[in-house]
Amino acid sequence: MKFGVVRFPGTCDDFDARDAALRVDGAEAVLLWHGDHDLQGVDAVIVPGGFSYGDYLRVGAIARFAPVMTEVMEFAREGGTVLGICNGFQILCEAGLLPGALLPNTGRRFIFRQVDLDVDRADTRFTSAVPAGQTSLSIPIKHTTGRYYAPEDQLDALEANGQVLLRYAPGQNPNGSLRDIAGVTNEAGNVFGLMPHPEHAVDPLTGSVDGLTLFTSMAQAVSRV
Amino acid sequence: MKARVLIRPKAGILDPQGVAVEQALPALGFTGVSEVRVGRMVELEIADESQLDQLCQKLLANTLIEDYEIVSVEGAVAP
Amino acid sequence: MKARVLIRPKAGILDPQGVAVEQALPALGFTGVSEVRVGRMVELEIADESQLDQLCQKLLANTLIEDYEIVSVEGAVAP
Amino acid sequence: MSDTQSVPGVEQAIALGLTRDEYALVIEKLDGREPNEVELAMFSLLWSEHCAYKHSKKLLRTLPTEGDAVFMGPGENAGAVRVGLDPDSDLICAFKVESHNHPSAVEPFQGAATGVGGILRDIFAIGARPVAILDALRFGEPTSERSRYLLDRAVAGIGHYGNSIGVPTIGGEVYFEAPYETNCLVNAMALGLANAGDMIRSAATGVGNPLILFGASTGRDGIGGASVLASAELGDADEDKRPTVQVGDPFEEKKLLECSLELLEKGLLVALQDLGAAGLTSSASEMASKGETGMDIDVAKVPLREPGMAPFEIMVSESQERMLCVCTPDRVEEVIAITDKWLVHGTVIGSVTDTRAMRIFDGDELVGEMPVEALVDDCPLYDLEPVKPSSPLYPAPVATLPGEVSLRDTLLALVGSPNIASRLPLFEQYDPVVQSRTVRRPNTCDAAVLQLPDGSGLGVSIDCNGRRVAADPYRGTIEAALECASNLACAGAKPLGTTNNLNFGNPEKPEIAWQLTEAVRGLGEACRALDAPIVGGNVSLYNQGTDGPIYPTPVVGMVGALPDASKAGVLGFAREGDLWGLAGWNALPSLEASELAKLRGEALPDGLPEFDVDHILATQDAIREAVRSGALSSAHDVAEGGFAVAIAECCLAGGIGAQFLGEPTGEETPREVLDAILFGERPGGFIVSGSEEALEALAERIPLDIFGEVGGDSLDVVVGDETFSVTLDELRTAHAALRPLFP
Ligand SMILES: Nc1ncnc2c1ncn2[C@@H]1O[C@H](COP(=O)(O)OP(=O)(O)O)[C@@H](O)[C@H]1O
Ligand SMILES: [Mg+2]
Repeated sequence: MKFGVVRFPGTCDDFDARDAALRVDGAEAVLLWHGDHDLQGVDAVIVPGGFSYGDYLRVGAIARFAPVMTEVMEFAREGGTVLGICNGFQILCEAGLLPGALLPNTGRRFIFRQVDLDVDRADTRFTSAVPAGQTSLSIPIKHTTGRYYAPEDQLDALEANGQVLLRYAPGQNPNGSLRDIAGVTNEAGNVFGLMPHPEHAVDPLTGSVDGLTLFTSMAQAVSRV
Repeated sequence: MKARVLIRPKAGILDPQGVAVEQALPALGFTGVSEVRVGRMVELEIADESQLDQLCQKLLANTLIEDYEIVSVEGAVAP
Repeated sequence: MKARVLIRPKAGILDPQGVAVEQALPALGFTGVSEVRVGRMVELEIADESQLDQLCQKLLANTLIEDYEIVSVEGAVAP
Repeated sequence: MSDTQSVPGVEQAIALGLTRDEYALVIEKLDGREPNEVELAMFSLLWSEHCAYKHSKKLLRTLPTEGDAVFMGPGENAGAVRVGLDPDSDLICAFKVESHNHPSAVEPFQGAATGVGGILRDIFAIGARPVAILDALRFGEPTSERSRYLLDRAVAGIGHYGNSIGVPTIGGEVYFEAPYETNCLVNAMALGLANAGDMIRSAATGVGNPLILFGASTGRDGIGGASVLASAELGDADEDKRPTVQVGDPFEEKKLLECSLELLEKGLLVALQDLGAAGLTSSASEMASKGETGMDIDVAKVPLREPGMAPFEIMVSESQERMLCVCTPDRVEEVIAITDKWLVHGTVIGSVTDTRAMRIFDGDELVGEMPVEALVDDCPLYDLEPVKPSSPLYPAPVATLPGEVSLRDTLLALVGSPNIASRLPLFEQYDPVVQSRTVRRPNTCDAAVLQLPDGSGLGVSIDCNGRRVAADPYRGTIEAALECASNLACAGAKPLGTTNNLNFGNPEKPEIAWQLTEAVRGLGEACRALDAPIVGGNVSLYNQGTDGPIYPTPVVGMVGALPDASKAGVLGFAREGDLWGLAGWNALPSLEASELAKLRGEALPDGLPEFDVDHILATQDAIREAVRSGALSSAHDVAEGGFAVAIAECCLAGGIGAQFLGEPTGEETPREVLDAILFGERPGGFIVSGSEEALEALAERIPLDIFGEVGGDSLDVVVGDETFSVTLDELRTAHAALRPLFP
């Protein structure tokens, strides 16, 4: 199992995501340079958090045109497993790989907060390793632009298709996301984006451990194929 | 040719910045101000004017959440 | 009456967004775009038009580093 | 020298901040010639307070700078200590604190943001990867609209820069006091990690080696900033200083950081230096000075953001996010290629010479020539003329707490007072976890703790209670250093080294000179006693507005080590049924200069009560060892608001209540005594919790009184003949007092 973590100018959580992925048994993880048209044969792609291109113009708007994104889009179209975290989620939305868009938090400010996420589905390639009976994950958020938005009919469709995997626990929605959505997949279920940072929840010493299950799930899904 | 593009949150989408401006008004002694919306303005030089609309749709605005308007295109041939 | 205010970094003040966008574009397949400046636009309804300039100075623009321009005031009595 | 250069003359020199005598000295250094525009601009900046430390250098020389852990003392862009388990470890922690006070008073968002940008550049300029930021902020009372605005924008600016560049902000402090109303303080500290072998100095050596400028292009940012913005008192003419506001670009700096570290990793550089105050002038001259070389610079080669900049403007521009490096001629192509890769395009703008002179060219034309030594070393240093003020310098604070208030309401008032209320509304605007090293985030432990690759921990704390320093500059400064060490002890960390930022008023005034002298004396003594030498710092003088000087504020930043990061302490009560006690104090605390005295509007005393530093160090040793051994459930040092507030903080952080059974005396205890016990302040006190055995073991080493059990959802107090109870919810509500400041 080999994870690839994309690195844009302005990416900040690249090493964190790589090191989190490396905690999965038997996993390798490499960094993928934004300027290369090359995914180095990885089995899954992570588009990590940070401020690609300074978040200038509009979050994720510039990074989606980076050369490596051509390959990421191709990989996704062919059913490859792609995870977008925070800025990665924003980029995947801008790239059209995920539905909806991320808008400025209703509170306008950057917020760091440890939040509880309700697991809507634990039978997907991103959540299958969530232990049976565990319905909630403790994972931090840190962003200024994390309010998930899609038009009402699209939200209905997302829910009907089971594309919403994670929601902020009741009363904990930190950013005004519609229907408390914290993470959604594309229709095929192979691309997943979320605002919370699972890579910052992989070690009890530095936080919680609940984020690791996402990486483990991805590895299991890839090895099942 | 010089172009100016205005981008604003689509109607119906909450604009927290606009709300914040409205909330700050009374303390500063302003009354009778409403419907504040905060958007972006991008000014640029573009070689091929016919590409401007494309540029707006692809890059400058996200049309799911934003409307854009090309308000001034200096040096352009009149339509 | 509806007003629109355009706010941009003052001449001489760094516009990080403009610089970054302009620098990034060629490598991303956008050519022929230059001199990019990114600013803000505020649209609002204001009852007393004479307050608009004050409003810009006190709240909408940071006049230390930004210039503002009131570009359209619909419904205003012509001067 | 081309004779087309105009000579501005002495009046211009004075307008730029030089004195008549200094100007005469400049002429002497130029062999009798008056400086032209470029030269005057360069001299006036390098001979400013900010660059030359004219009024502080002699004092700074008295500070202890050597010790076992010290890898690099003051003099480079940042100092550094050895960290990690192995005493001969190759792992180095670089750290420094720096101020951006006056720029922040003018434009708080950009001022604070560029302050963070500047200190981060100092860290990676020596080859260390920045791993943490802390901020020390001072504003007027939050009842002032201006203070709320400054607070809001400064916090936003720090968050904007730190969050965007991917360096966690793991701690800091903020105080609200009226003397900061017109002169806020924004100090930022940064830490970096490096392997000793990868570090680099700024000395430009190797005659003929090219000088490469990379990063942002050069505009008219902050022209005159170092001498005007950083060294002059703020007056009503602030408006005129506006065009010099510098705008920070964390994205550019992120690329600059990665590029610099890659250049070093590949071993391509001879020297590296950031551009900070006084821009190219200061950076290039310092590099030549340290390398004992000279330098030729062609301003026509500097990439400009604005057309038509004069050579002097290019030399003094403070455009942010720029670096300067020297490499050997055969490496130029590789260096430029790497700068291109990171989109921070490098340009050769000059070269190292053996002339010992700075020679500035505009194309072929020589537009300035000055001996390096004259620029960097020959600025006159001034002796301070300290005189202890005969009458109070500061008016008594405005009372906010009426006279007759119950103990219970006094506790709640303190918990909700601006200097004690929860800082969460600030800190939650900062990313504390990026880079995945953060073991103790804000609000979990008295010191922030990072995990190092070998599993050991690095603790860091920043502190200074300016009001107490104002009451007694000598003891107040010792208290600030002890407070940092106490915070580290609660984390389980032992001090390794110290940085400091001396924020003071106008040193030419005898009473301020006295504050500064006393504070530096206290700082030196404390750091010697703690074996935590000073490895760097910054001085910010002339912090006074129309309403007088700021409280003297020698901000102390201290870094310490703990062998096992997984044993780092926590501040909150953690376990139902634990006992808790007060450790350390060997005398009753005093209300003088306390937070409660402030709320009551009491004037500052002339001097703080004495304390025994050796006893406090012994207490810290015992606490630190108990934390490291894992015996304690929690440890928290008693600071602002005293004993009762500290217990409340332990309850709040742990989300659990406690009983507080003071000896019921049965008879009436005077209220002053109760107030002093509960709310008096004194260094060296700690609230600890744990099993009975753990507390008893600790009591063998240091004074420790057990006061009750941890548990429940209220704090139940019996003291003297009084009893009262506060629920956790009441405490939480009071503690959230700053929340409305960030709507
Ligand atoms: N208060 C202080 N204590 C110890 N060292 C100091 C202090 N103030 C300044 N220094 C040292 O003086 C040198 C010059 O500082 P500064 O001009 O701030 O450097 P830079 O331009 O790199 O920011 C640095 O090595 C700094 O650590
Ligand atoms: Mg420096």
